[in-house]
Amino acid sequence: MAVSTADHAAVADPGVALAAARARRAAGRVLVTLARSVAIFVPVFLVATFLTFALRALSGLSPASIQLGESATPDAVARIEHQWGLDRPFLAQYWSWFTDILHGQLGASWSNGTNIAELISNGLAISLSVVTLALIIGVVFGFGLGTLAAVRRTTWIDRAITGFLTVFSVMPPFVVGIVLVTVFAVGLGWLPAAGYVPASVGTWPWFTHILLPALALSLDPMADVARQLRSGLIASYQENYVTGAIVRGLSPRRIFFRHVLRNGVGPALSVLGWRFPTLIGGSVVTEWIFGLQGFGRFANDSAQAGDVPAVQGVLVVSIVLVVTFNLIVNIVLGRVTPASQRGV
Amino acid sequence: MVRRVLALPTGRLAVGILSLIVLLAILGPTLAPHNPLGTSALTLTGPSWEHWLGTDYLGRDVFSRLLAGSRTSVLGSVEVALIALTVGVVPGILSVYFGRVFEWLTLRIADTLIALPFLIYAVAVTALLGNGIPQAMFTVGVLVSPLFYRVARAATLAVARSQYVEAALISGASIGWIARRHVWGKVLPPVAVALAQTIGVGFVVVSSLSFLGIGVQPPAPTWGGLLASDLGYLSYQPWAPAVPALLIMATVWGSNLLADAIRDVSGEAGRALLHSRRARARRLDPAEPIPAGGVAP
Amino acid sequence: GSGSGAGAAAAAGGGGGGGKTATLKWASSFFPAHWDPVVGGSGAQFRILALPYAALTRTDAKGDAVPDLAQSWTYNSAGDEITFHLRPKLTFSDGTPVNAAAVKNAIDRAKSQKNSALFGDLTSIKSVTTSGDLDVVVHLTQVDHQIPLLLGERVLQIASPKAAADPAKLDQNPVGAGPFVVTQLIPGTKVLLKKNPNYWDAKNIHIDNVELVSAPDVSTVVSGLQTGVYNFADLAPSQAKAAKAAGLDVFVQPGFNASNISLNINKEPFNNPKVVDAVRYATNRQEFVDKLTFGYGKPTNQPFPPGYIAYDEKSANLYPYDPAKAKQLLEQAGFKPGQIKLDLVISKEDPAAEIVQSQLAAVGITITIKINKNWATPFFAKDLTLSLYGTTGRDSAAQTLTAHFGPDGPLNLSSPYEPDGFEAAIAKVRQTPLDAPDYPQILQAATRVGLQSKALVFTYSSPNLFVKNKAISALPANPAHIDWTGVTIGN
Amino acid sequence: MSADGRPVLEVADLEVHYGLRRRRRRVLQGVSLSVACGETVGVIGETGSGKSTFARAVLGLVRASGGRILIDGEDVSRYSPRQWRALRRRGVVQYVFQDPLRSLDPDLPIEESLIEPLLVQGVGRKEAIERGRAYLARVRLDSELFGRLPGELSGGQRQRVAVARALVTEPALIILDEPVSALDSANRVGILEILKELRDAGVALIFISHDLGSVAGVADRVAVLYQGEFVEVGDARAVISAPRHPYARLLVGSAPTLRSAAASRAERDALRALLHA
Amino acid sequence: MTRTRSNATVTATVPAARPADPPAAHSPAVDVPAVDPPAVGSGDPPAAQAAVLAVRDVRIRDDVNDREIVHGVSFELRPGRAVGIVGESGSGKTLTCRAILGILPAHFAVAGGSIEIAGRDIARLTTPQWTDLRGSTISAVFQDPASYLNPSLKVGVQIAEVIQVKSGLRRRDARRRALELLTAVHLRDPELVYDQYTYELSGGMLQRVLIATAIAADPQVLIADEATTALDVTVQAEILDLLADLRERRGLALVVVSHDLAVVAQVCDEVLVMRAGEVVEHGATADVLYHPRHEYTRLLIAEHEQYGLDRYLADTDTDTGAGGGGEQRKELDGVR
Ligand SMILES: Nc1ncnc2c1ncn2[C@@H]1O[C@H](COP(=O)(O)OP(=O)(O)OP(=O)(O)O)[C@@H](O)[C@H]1O
Ligand SMILES: Nc1ncnc2c1ncn2[C@@H]1O[C@H](COP(=O)(O)OP(=O)(O)OP(=O)(O)O)[C@@H](O)[C@H]1O
Ligand SMILES: [Mg+2]
Ligand SMILES: [Mg+2]
Repeated sequence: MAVSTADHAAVADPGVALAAARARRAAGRVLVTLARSVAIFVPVFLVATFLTFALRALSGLSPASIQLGESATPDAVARIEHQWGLDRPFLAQYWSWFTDILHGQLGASWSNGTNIAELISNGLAISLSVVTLALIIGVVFGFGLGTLAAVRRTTWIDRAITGFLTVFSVMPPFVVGIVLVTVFAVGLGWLPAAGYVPASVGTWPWFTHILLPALALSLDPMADVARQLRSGLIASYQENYVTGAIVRGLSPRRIFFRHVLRNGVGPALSVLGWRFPTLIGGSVVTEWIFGLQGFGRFANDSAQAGDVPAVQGVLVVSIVLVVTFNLIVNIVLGRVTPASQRGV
Repeated sequence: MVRRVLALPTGRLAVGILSLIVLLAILGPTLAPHNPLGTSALTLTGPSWEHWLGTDYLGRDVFSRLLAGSRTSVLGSVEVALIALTVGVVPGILSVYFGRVFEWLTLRIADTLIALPFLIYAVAVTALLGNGIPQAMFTVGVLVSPLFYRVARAATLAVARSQYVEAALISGASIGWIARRHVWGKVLPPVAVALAQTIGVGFVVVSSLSFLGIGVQPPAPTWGGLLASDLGYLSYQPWAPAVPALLIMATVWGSNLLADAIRDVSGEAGRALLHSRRARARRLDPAEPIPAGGVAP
Repeated sequence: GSGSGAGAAAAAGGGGGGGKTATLKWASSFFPAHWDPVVGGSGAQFRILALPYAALTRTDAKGDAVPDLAQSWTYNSAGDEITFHLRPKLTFSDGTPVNAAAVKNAIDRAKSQKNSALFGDLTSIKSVTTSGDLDVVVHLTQVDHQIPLLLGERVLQIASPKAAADPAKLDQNPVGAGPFVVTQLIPGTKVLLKKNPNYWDAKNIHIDNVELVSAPDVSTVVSGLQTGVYNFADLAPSQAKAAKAAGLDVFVQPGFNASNISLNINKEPFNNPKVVDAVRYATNRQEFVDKLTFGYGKPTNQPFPPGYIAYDEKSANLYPYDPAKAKQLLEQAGFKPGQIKLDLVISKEDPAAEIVQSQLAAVGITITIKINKNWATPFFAKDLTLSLYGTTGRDSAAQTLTAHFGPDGPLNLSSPYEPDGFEAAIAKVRQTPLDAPDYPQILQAATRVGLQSKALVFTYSSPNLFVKNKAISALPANPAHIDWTGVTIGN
Repeated sequence: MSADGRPVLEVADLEVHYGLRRRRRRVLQGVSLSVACGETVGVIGETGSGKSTFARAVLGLVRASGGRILIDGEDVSRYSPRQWRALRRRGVVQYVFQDPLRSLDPDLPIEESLIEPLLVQGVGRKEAIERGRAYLARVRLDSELFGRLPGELSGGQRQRVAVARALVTEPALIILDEPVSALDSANRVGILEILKELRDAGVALIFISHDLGSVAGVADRVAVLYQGEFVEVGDARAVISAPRHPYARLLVGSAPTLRSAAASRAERDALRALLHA
Repeated sequence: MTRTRSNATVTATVPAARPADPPAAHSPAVDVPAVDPPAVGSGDPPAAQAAVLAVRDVRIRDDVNDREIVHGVSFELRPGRAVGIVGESGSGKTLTCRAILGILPAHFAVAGGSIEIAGRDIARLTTPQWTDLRGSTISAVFQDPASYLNPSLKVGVQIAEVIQVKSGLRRRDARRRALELLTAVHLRDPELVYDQYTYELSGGMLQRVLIATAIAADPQVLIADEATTALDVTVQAEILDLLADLRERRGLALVVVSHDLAVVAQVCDEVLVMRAGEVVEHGATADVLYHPRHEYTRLLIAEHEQYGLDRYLADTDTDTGAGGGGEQRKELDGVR
C-alpha cells in the first residue's frame, strides 16, 4: 500500500513538473504573440494617426463654419480658428494632438465643444453591445453553416447553404435593416423597431433592443466565416493527416472536431480579425436605421457635420479597438494552431 | 482556367450573370427609353406601359435611370477592385523579393489600412474631402487593398519557399521568370477570388455611402443611389427598392459565385474536382460521393 | 418568449396614460449641438431649446408678441428705448432669481460673447440698463419697434446668469426658466427633461417628462412611432403618407420657412441683369411644391409664405414662370443655349438642386451640382456664384427682410449690393409700432422694394411637418414655434 | 576509373548554420571534399546528418557560414545572386531534390517542369520538348504520363522525372539526393546505369543515398557523414566492405541484403556504444 | 516444419524453410504461438488460424479515363505472418494498400473482387463499422510520415487519442500507455517526444511515432507502404526489428510494400511481385526470391543483385576476411 502511494507520487511528480513547464511554455507563447502584436501596433498607430490628422489639413474644414452658422463672416471665422489653434503650423498641431491622444485626450468636438472621449465612450457601450452580439451570431451560425457545407460538400445541402449565404451577404446592410424592422418590429411586433436600453435597466429589454441591429450586422460576417471555414475545412480534409486519422480508426466526427477543424479554422479566424473593422464600419449604417446613438452614428454625424476632431477621435478609437481585437484573435489563433506560429 | 470555370454549373451561372451585367454597363445608357435626367410632372407613379418601372420623386423614368446608372455603378465597383488590386498585389508580390526594409514597410502599411474600419474611413474621407464617387471609390479601394496584399504575399511566400522554385533557381531562372512561370499561376486564383469579392464589396459600400448621403453626385443615377433614394418613398412605391437591390445583389452574387468557382477549380484540388465530376458522370451507380471512411481523404 | 419583447416595447412606449406620468418621446432631426442659446444661434434648434429656456416674449397664433417672462413692455415716445417689466418671483432652475440683471446679462452675453452666434441679430441694441429689480431698459441705436418680436424665444432665450458665468459649462448643462428642466444630457444624442414646477405657466404644462433623441433615418421614423419607441417626431413630407397609413397624426405647424436660389450679381454671368431675369422666369415654383413637399408646401416668390403679414400680394406675380421669355432674355444677353455653365454649390444632397438643375437646363443653362461640406465658408464669404438657401424665418419680419436684402444680410449672396430704397423702407418699418394700423402696408412696401433684389429668387415654402401619436393632443398653432402649453398626453 | 583529375568541385572547411540567434545550430562543420571530372562520390550517413544541407550549400541555396566552395574553378562562396544566376544558367551544376513531389510545380504538367532548364537557357520550345522527351524515355517513363501533374504519378514515376530534369541540360556536376529511393530495382538499375554512362562521359556526380548497394555500385569514392562531419572518406568498395569508423560500421552492418539479414540488435547496440564512447 | 524463435528480440533467423504451399491456401497448421483472437467479433468462430486479411482478385479502376489500373490481386494473411509486395514503380502497390484500407483516391474504385478483413467483406461495411475496424484491426504506416500526423497537435496526444478512442482508457492511462509505446518504438526521450510537434522531429523519429500510433490499438494487420524508404539503414534496421517484435509478441500480421528486396527477404513469409497492375508471381519468400519463376521477378532480382550489397560484402568475405559487418551476419536460411 505505502509502496504503491510512493510509487504514485513518484509518477505524479514529474507529471506536475511537466505540466508546469507546459503552462510556462504556453504563457511564453502568449507573451511572444503579445509582444509581436504590440510591435506591430506601434507603427500602425503612428501611421494611422498621422493619416487621420492629415485629413483635417486636407479637408480645409474649420470649426467656424459649424459654429457660426449665418454669422460666419471671414472675421468671425478667423477668430474662431485662432481660438482652436488652427493657425499654428501643421506639425505643431499634430504634435499637440498626438501627445493629447497619448494621454487619452481626444480633444473637444467642433460642433458642441464637448469632450470627444466622453462622447465616444457614451456611444461605445451601445455599439460594442451590438457588434459583439452580431459577432456571436455571425460566428455561431457561420461556423455551423460552414461546417455543414464542408462536411456535406458538393451535395445539395452545400449548394443551398452557399447560395443562401451569398444572397444574404450581398444584401446591403440598410436593406437588411429595413426589412428586419418591417417584418419583426412593425409586422410581427416581436421586437422594438429602434432605440436602446442599457443593460442596467434590464437584460431582456437590452437584448431585445440590440437583437435586430445585431442580426442585420451579423449576416456579412456570418457569410464570410462560413465561406472561409468551408474552404479551410475542405482544404484540410485533403491533407494526409486526415487519411492518417482515418486509418487509425477515428470516427468522422472526431476527425472533424479534433483534426480538421483545428487546422481548417485558421483562415476563418483570421477573417474574423478582419471582420471587426468592417463590423464597426457597418454599425454606421445599422445605427442610423435603428436609431441607436452609438459609435457608428456618432462617426457618421461627426463626418457629416464636418466635425474633424470628432472624426479623428472616432478613427483613433476604432484603430485601438481593431488592434485590440486582432490581438485577441492572434492569441486564440496561436493557441489553436501552434504550427501557425512558425515562419511568418 | 476559363474553361475549367465554365465546366462548373456555378461557373457558367456566374459568367452568365456577369456578362449580362457587363452588357448592361456597356449598352445600358443607350438602351434607356427616356432621358434619365428628364423630369416630368408624373412623380412616384407605378409601373405602366410608358414607364416600365414607374417614375421617381422628380418624375424621372426609373427604368431609364437604372439602365443609365449601370455603367457608373459597374465601373465604380470595378474601379474599387482595380485600385485595390494594383495598390495591393504589386507590393504583395514584391514584399517577398525586395528585401527586409520594403517588406517591413509594406507590412506595416497593410496592417494600418486593415486597422482602419473602411466604411467609417470612407465616410470620413468623402465627407471631409468632398463628395463624389471617385473619392469614395479611391478611398475604399485603398482601404481594401490589404486583402490583395495579403493574398498575393501569402501565395508568393508559399511559392518562394517551395522546392520547385529552388529547382528553377538552380536552372538559372531569373526572378522574372519564376514570377511568370511559377508564382503567377499560384497567385492568380486567390487574387481572382479576392477581385471578385472586392467587386461585391465595392457595390455594397457605395450603396451604403449613398444611403448615408455621401458619395452621390446628383442627378447622375447609380444603382446604390437609386436604392437609397427609393427607401425614402417606401409608402408610395414599396416595391421600388427591390429593382436596384436585385441588380446589386445579382452583380455581387455573380462575382461571389465566380470567386467560388475559381477557388474550386484552381490548383490540384480543382483538377481533382473536375476528375471526380467526370468520373461520376461515367460511373453508373450514382450515390457514393463519400468514401467508406465517411470523410473524403 | 416572443410576446415579452413586444411587451417591453409597449411598456416603454405607452407614455403612461391613465393619470400616470405623461412622457413625451420626441425624435428630432434637429438635435441641438449647443445648449447655450447664445452659441446655439437662431436656427431650427430653438424649438428644442425652448423646452428648458424661456424668453422675454413669445408669439401667439397670429405671430404677435405676447408676454412670457416679461409680463409687459413699454416704448419711450421717441421709440428708441424699450422697457420690459418682468414677472415677479420667478427663478431659474438653479434657484437664481429671474430679474433685470439676468436679462441684461443675457443680452450683453449675446452681443459680446466670443462664440456668440447672435450678435448679428442685435445690431439695433445699443445698451441695456436695469431699473429696479424687475425692469430692463433696452437702449436702441435707432427707432425700432420690432424689439418685442426680436427678443422672443427665437433670439433671446434667457439663461441663468450664475450658470452662464461659465459658458462652456452652460453649453452642456442648460439652466433656464422654461417649462422643463434638463435632468440628463448626452451630447448629440439624448436629453431627458422633467416638468419645471417653478415655470410661470406651470399649471398649463401637462407633460411630466420629455425624452428627446436624435432621429434615425427618415424611413424608419414612422415605424419607430408605430411601435411606440417615440410618440412625437419631425417628419419628412415623403413619409406623411406612411404615417397616416399607420394611424398617426400628421400635423402642419404654421411657419414662415422659405427657400430661395441665391445668385451672386458680382460674378459672371449674373452681373448681366438679363441673365438674372432669365433665371427668375425659368423658375417653376409649383414643381418644387409638388415634388418636394407632397402638397404640404406653398409656392412663394417672397421670403415667407403667402398669408404672412409681410407677404406682398402686389408682388405675387412679379416674375411668372415663362421659360420662353427666359430663353429670349438669354439670347438677348448674348448667350447661346448651353453656353452658360455654372456650378450649383450646396452643403448636402438635396432634391431641390436637381429641380433647379432641370428647370435651368430647360432654358439652356447647364448646371453642375457640387456638394461641398465646406459650403458655409464660401457662402458666407460671398464667394459662390450660385447656391440654394432655405430659411426658417424670423419672428420679426424686418429681421427676415434685412437678412435677405440688406447690404450685410448673411443671406444676401451679392453683398454689399442692396436694392434701391430698401434701407429707407426698412427704417420706416422699424419706426412703425407693431400695432399701428398702417404697419402691414409699410411692411409689405418694404418687401416690395426688397423683391427688386437681383440676388434672390424665392421658390417655395415648405411646412414644418410633425407626426405624433394620437394620444398627444393638438398643439397650439403658433407659427414656427412648438409650444407645449395645454398639451396633454392621454390615451 | 575515368576521373581525369581536374576538380569540378572543391569544398574546403565548409561550415553551415541554420536558424537565427538563439536557435542557431551548426549543421555542417569542417567539411572538405573535392570531386573531379568523371568522378562519382557517394555520400551516405544518418538521417539529419546534413547530407542535403551539404548539397544545398554547394548549390548556393543555403549560405555557408565558413569555408570555401569552388565550382569549375570559380570561388562561389561570396557570389551575389546575379553571379549565381549566371553560373547556373550555364548549366554547370544540377540537383535532384530528395523529395520529387515538392520539387515539381504541382500545377505544371511534368513535361513543362522538365524542359524548364532548357527554356531558361534560351533553347527553343520545340527543341526543348524534343530533348526533354528523349530524357523521359531514357528514364523509362511512359509517354502517356507526360501531360500529367506530379500529384497524379506514383512515387517512382515522380522520382524519374526529377532525375530527367537534372540531366536535361547535360551539366558538368550533378548532385543527386536520394534519386533511387522510391524505385523498384529494375528502374533503379536503369537510373544507375545512366549515372554510370554520365560518369564515363566525364560528368562529376555526387550521389547521396541510403542505399549502400547502389552507392557501392556507382561511386568511386564514398564519404560517410555523421553529425555534420565527414567521418570517413575513401574508396567506395573499401569503405563499404571494410568500414573503419564505428558509425560506418554500424551503417553497413544495419543494411540487410537479399541473402542475409542485418546485424542483430545486440550487435548494433554494441557498435552504438562504441560510437558514443 | 515449424519454425522457432529463440528470443523476443528479433534475430536474423527468419522463416525456416517452408513447403511451397500454394499461396492462397496456406495450411492452417503453421506456427504462431498464442495469438489473440480477432478483436472484432464477427460471426465467424474465433479461429486463430483464420485469415485476418483476405484479398481476392481485387481490381481497381480509374474512373477518369475509365481504365483498370490493378488487374486482380489476391493474397491471404494470417496472424503473425507477413506478406511483401514488390514490383515495378507505378504498378499499383500503393493503390492496392489503399483499397484494403478503404481510402482510395477520389476517382478510383474497386471494380472487382473482394477484400475481407477479419472475415468481413469491406464492401458491405458502413462508416461506423469501418471506424471500428480501422486502428483496432487494421492499420497502416506510409512513406512521408510528417504529413500523416496532424501538425497542430502534439504527437503524444495523437497516440493517446487513438488509445482513448479504441481502448476506452481514460486520459491519464492513455498517456501512460502512449509513453510506453514511445519507449517501445525505441525513442530515446519519450516524455519529451510526447510533447513535441511534428516539425520538431526528424524523419526517423516521426516514422517511429507513426508506427506507435498505428499499433496503439493493437491491430491485427499493419500495412507498411514504403515505411522505411526515407530512413537511413540504421533507423530502418531498428524499425524492422520493431515490426518483427510485434509479429512475434502480438501476432501482428504485416503487409510490407518495399522496393528493397532485402527488406522483404528479411521480414516477409510470402511475396507478391507486381508489374503493371498484374501479379506476376506469388509465393513463399524463399521460393520467389531465390527460385524466381517469372521472368520479371528474375529480372528484378538480377537487377537487385547487380547493385546488391551482397556483392561487396561477399568481396570482403573472400578478400579481406575481416573488418566489415559481413562476417557477423547470419545468412538467411532460405532454400539455397
Ligand atoms: N531550413 C532548416 N532550418 C533549420 N534546420 C534545418 C533546416 N533544414 C534542415 N535542418 C536541420 O539540419 C539538419 C540536417 O538536415 P539535412 O536535411 O541536411 O539532413 P539529411 O542528412 O539530408 O537527412 P535525410 O537523410 O533525412 O534527408 C537536420 O537536423 C535538420 O533538422
Ligand atoms: N491520384 C492519382 N491520380 C491519377 N493517377 C494516379 C494517382 N495515384 C496513382 N496513380 C496512377 O496509378 C498507378 C498506380 O499507382 P501506385 O501509386 O499504386 O503505384 P506504386 O506501385 O505504389 O508505385 P511506386 O512504387 O512508384 O510508389 C500509377 O500509374 C499512377 O500513375
Ligand atoms: Mg536529405
Ligand atoms: Mg507507392
